[in-house]
Amino acid sequence: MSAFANQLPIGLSIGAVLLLIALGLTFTFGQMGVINMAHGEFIMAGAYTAFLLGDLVPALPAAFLVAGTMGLILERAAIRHFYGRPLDTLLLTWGVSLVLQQLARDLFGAPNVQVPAPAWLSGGVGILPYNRLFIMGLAVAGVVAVWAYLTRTRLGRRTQAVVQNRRLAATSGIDTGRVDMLTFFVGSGLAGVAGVALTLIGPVGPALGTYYIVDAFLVVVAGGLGQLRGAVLAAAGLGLLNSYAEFWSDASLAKVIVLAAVIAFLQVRPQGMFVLRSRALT
Amino acid sequence: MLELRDVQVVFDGFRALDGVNLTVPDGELRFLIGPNGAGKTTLIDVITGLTRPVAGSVRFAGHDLVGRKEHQIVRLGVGRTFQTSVVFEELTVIENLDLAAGFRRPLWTLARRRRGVSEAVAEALARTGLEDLAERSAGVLSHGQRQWLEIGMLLAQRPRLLLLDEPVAGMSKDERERTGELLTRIADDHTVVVVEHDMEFLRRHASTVTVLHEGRVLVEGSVDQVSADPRVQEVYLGRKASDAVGHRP
Amino acid sequence: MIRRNLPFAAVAVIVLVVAPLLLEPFRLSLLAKYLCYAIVALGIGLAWGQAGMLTLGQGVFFGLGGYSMAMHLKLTEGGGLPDFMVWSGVEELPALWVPFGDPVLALATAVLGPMLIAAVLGTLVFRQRVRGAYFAILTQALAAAMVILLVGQQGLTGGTNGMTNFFDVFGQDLADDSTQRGLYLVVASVLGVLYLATRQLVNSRYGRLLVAIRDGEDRVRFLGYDPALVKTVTFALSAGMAGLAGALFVPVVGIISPALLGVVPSLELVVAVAVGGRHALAGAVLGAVVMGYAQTAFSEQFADGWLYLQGALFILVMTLAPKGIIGVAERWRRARTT
Amino acid sequence: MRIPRPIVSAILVLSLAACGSDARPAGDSGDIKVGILHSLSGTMAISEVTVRDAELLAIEEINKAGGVLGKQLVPVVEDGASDWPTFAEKATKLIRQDKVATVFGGWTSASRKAMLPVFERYKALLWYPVQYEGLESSPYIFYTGATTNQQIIPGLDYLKEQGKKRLFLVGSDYVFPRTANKIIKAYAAANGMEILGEEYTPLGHTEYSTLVNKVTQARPDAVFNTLNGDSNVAFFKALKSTGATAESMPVLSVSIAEEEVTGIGVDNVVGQPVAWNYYQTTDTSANKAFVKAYKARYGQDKVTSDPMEAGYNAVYLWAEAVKKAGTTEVEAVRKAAGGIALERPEGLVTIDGESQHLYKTARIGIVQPDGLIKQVWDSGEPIKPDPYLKGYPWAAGLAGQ
Repeated sequence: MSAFANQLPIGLSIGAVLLLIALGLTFTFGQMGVINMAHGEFIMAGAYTAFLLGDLVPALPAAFLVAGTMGLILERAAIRHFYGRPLDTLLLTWGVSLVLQQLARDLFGAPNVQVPAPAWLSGGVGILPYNRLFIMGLAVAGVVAVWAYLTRTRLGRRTQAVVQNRRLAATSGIDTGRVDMLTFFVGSGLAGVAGVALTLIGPVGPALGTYYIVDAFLVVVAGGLGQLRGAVLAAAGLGLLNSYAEFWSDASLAKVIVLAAVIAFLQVRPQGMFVLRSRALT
Repeated sequence: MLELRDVQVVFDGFRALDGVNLTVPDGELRFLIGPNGAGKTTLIDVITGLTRPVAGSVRFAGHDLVGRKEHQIVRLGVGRTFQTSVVFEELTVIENLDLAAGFRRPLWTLARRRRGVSEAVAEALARTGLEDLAERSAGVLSHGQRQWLEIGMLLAQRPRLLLLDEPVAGMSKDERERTGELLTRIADDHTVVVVEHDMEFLRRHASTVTVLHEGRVLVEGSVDQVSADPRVQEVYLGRKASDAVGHRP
Repeated sequence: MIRRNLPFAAVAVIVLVVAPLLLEPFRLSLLAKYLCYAIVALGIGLAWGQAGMLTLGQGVFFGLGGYSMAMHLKLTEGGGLPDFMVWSGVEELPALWVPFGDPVLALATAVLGPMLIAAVLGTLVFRQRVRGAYFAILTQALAAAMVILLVGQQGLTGGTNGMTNFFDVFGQDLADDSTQRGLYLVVASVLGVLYLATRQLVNSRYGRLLVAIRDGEDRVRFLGYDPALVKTVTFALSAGMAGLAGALFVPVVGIISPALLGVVPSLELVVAVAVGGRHALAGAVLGAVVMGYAQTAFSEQFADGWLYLQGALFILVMTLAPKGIIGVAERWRRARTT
Repeated sequence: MRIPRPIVSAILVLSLAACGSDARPAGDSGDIKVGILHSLSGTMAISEVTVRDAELLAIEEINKAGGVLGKQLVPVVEDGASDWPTFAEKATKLIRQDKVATVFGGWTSASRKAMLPVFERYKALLWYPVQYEGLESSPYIFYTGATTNQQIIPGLDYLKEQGKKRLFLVGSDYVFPRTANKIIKAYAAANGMEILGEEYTPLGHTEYSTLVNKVTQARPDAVFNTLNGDSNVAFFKALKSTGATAESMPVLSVSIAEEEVTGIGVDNVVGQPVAWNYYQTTDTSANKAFVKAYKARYGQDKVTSDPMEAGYNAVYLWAEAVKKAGTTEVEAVRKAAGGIALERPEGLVTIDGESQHLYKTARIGIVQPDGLIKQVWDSGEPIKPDPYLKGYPWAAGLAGQ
């Protein structure tokens, strides 16, 4: 296959990574309007969980629980006092992310650690290695799980109700506090799962989260807040754009091009790809 | 003065306005009523540029309003209030009014500190009876006072057309009384469109009423004509119109 | 009037007279560095504290100002091409650099360049009503992209190293302590003048308008104002301040590099403003000085602790004292007087 | 808006505190203060902390052996915080406030460039312990790591000997890789080698699938890798997952030492060549002592690496120069330093008085399954440092002269 054609699956696999890291954010940012800068550190927590367990598969549910619990604690201890003040949560969670990074440095040391990739993931199909396919599969599974949760479970439907109209949901008897808690748990847990997957392709160290956080936010912004299909399309689009932009230029320029594209896109669709209509003023 | 022709608004496939025609002549006090979801607020949103119609025209004093931005429409002399009043809580009453009166001032005067009280602000203060509260911050006002402040801000803009969205909702009887008087006085020298549910308020103050239903104009006429109309009664679930619209759910 | 300006005058005397007398040159230029940050913070205080625009990309404007000044300093020191161009293999001065030989043009670019960029960006995003979190994330991404661009153009910008090794500024020897003292006085005076001007602006009708936009942008539209225009102007003003601060920073500190304008330094300044008290301009200035000082003091004692402290301080301020030091001080004063 | 009174007093207190903290006791006449300035926090801390440790070890050893000129060395450790202006600021503090006799510090080129004007301005001494891109020589800096002709060029010689003629260049986007690659391209042109591609990625970049696709499509004989830090992890993982091995796709790295191998994962780099002047396995008696002392001091699981050894050497070399000069006075020490030769863990090193760099032996090593690096090639004798590559005709014009 030509190098050019190769970039298509590569772009999709980059998109899968973006989707995986952004999936949790579509929950916490999208639903609750919480800009969680510590999202990257939840990803890091997932990666370190994989490091501690030394095995990828059991690490997936474990990381979900670990990162989810961290998210739960953060939400209960701090974020719930900040609803309606998204910019304050941004700064608050940035402080949290600093502390978590330093904590990781003190617990695990500053140098990167190694998570052995399972033997069954070596090899590949065409240009795509099994580990990339694994990540794509995980992203698809994540999307399906989230979709099923949102549309097929009672809790999920309540979550959606809160996304669409918090006040109305509250007055119709939904305990928004519990929904928020659960949402944060799931969103953070998904970050943990992403962290496990990332051990296959990237470094595992205290700075892990900082490498992915900006990209994750771009995906959510381009996709539209709280929009699952938006996140999927945005991740795929940005992944492909990144892949081809880097192919034709270089990695530095590709990053700039992706950003410019997001800004340009927001000129056309200021609320992202999909948007919830609302009559509320400001 | 204000003329809507065949205005249509669609939200995600739902026809919020389905070909509304409405003419409000100069100097009139017009009431808009209708059950929930009839499209009353949407109609005001269309006039003020908050919502863009998919078809139809909105003309005001010779200007086509469709496609203009909100602040441009305000500058043409169309002002509005909102269902839930929005005043700036961190500013004082007088600062709120001054801000509303300000858009006609030359830009560079913005950089100066406010000194004294301009004529428009003083007039708005007097009309709304908020003189005593002038230096208080808007955040401490009661619900009724906020509504008056909002109407005052509207007056300070010196608009030619006022659009009031449920100005007496949630007010006590006394407050409603005062608002009604205020409204009557305003209507003396302005064109006013009021969205309102309160039938008693309607009877006392309305001259002409337009009934909206499912995005269309159902009936138009005097209060008595309208409440006697069988279609209106039917719309309000077969009950007498006066009962149905007398209380908000 | 006199009473109102008394605290300002007192601080001015301390900063302009007492500090230069008491502090040794090394500490004085450290203070000058903090005051540069304070100028950026003042802009953030205006844009964020007053108008509600959380800009996480102030570093970009700071950097543009800094690079403009650095280019000028590099060109005036004589000896042909700037050093980094020599080792990057650039043989001829790039055309982009030529105007920066002129001090007036360089300074104008340092201030007007950021304003122009902010105006263009502001027009684009505010007109489309991109705001709040979206705006914050976009400006943050802008900072990230800017760093990548600067690093990638090594022959033009010095790459990751940035530019350093300056010898004199406007004919004054930078190694000389009296030059450093002079720079300190310039920075302090600029800060003072900008503070007064911004305070005037905040107290004016324009300031009321900003608060109104912060608390209800859509409502302001229905008062006949175009919030996009007002926000763009404000954003540009804050960008201009950051640019000027960057231009002053370079001779004071002696280096400009991409790391100074990335995501983290931009955020750190926002943190400083929050710690000082975002609702008050004095809070922004105070926050920048306090955080700058705390960072220096802490890293001299125990380096590892700084991240914990910064993070913890931040969490505490946001949860317990959202109005920052100024808010706490005001509460304390009220408690005493009543 | 008013400035509340407490704020005024706070500013007053602050400014006074700023003066107060200056008052450190000047070392009594029995001590010599030396500065150690590395990043102890931030992204570079991971590498620089180990160098600091090695330098502190050297100071302890020297003190135990009676110190220098009969005085004990007292280290003043500062944090550069991975931030270049902070390096300049802390260097100023060490020189002006602590009045240290010399400073050992820096890792990145950027931090050195930021400190350089400070040391020149105050005529103080800096010992810089890391391999770098050359094209620099400051009278106030001693360079104890390799310059390009002691690492890059020997690396290329090795590849040429191995018959690798078609190269792909991969690097992080900063000064060292860009300069190194210019040298490599000039060398290739002069030696009949072919450069198939040259790619840079931003520092901290972690998505290498596109780059690896470009590399595999170009089918080079070898990759010359100047990636830095965490990017190496992502690059080698991406390369490995395409099925490439050290045999099918050799990657010569110049920024991967023993420390980094664990983080990348031994599996991903095993069998790959690296170029340095020193490995933990380097077979000298001085090295056996160094490794033993380092492990005893900092833990048996710790490894030693080239920059650590260069930092360790720097302290000894300075001490030797001071002994020779009989004073810590900077100009005297500079003059005395030239020609000093010591048997160090990497073998014999000699200070070249003219360039203030060291004569060093170049070594190519192969990453072993246990994570250590085994030497497979060396330059035979210490190479004379040539930071401007004046001795290489093909490099004419590279330095811009």
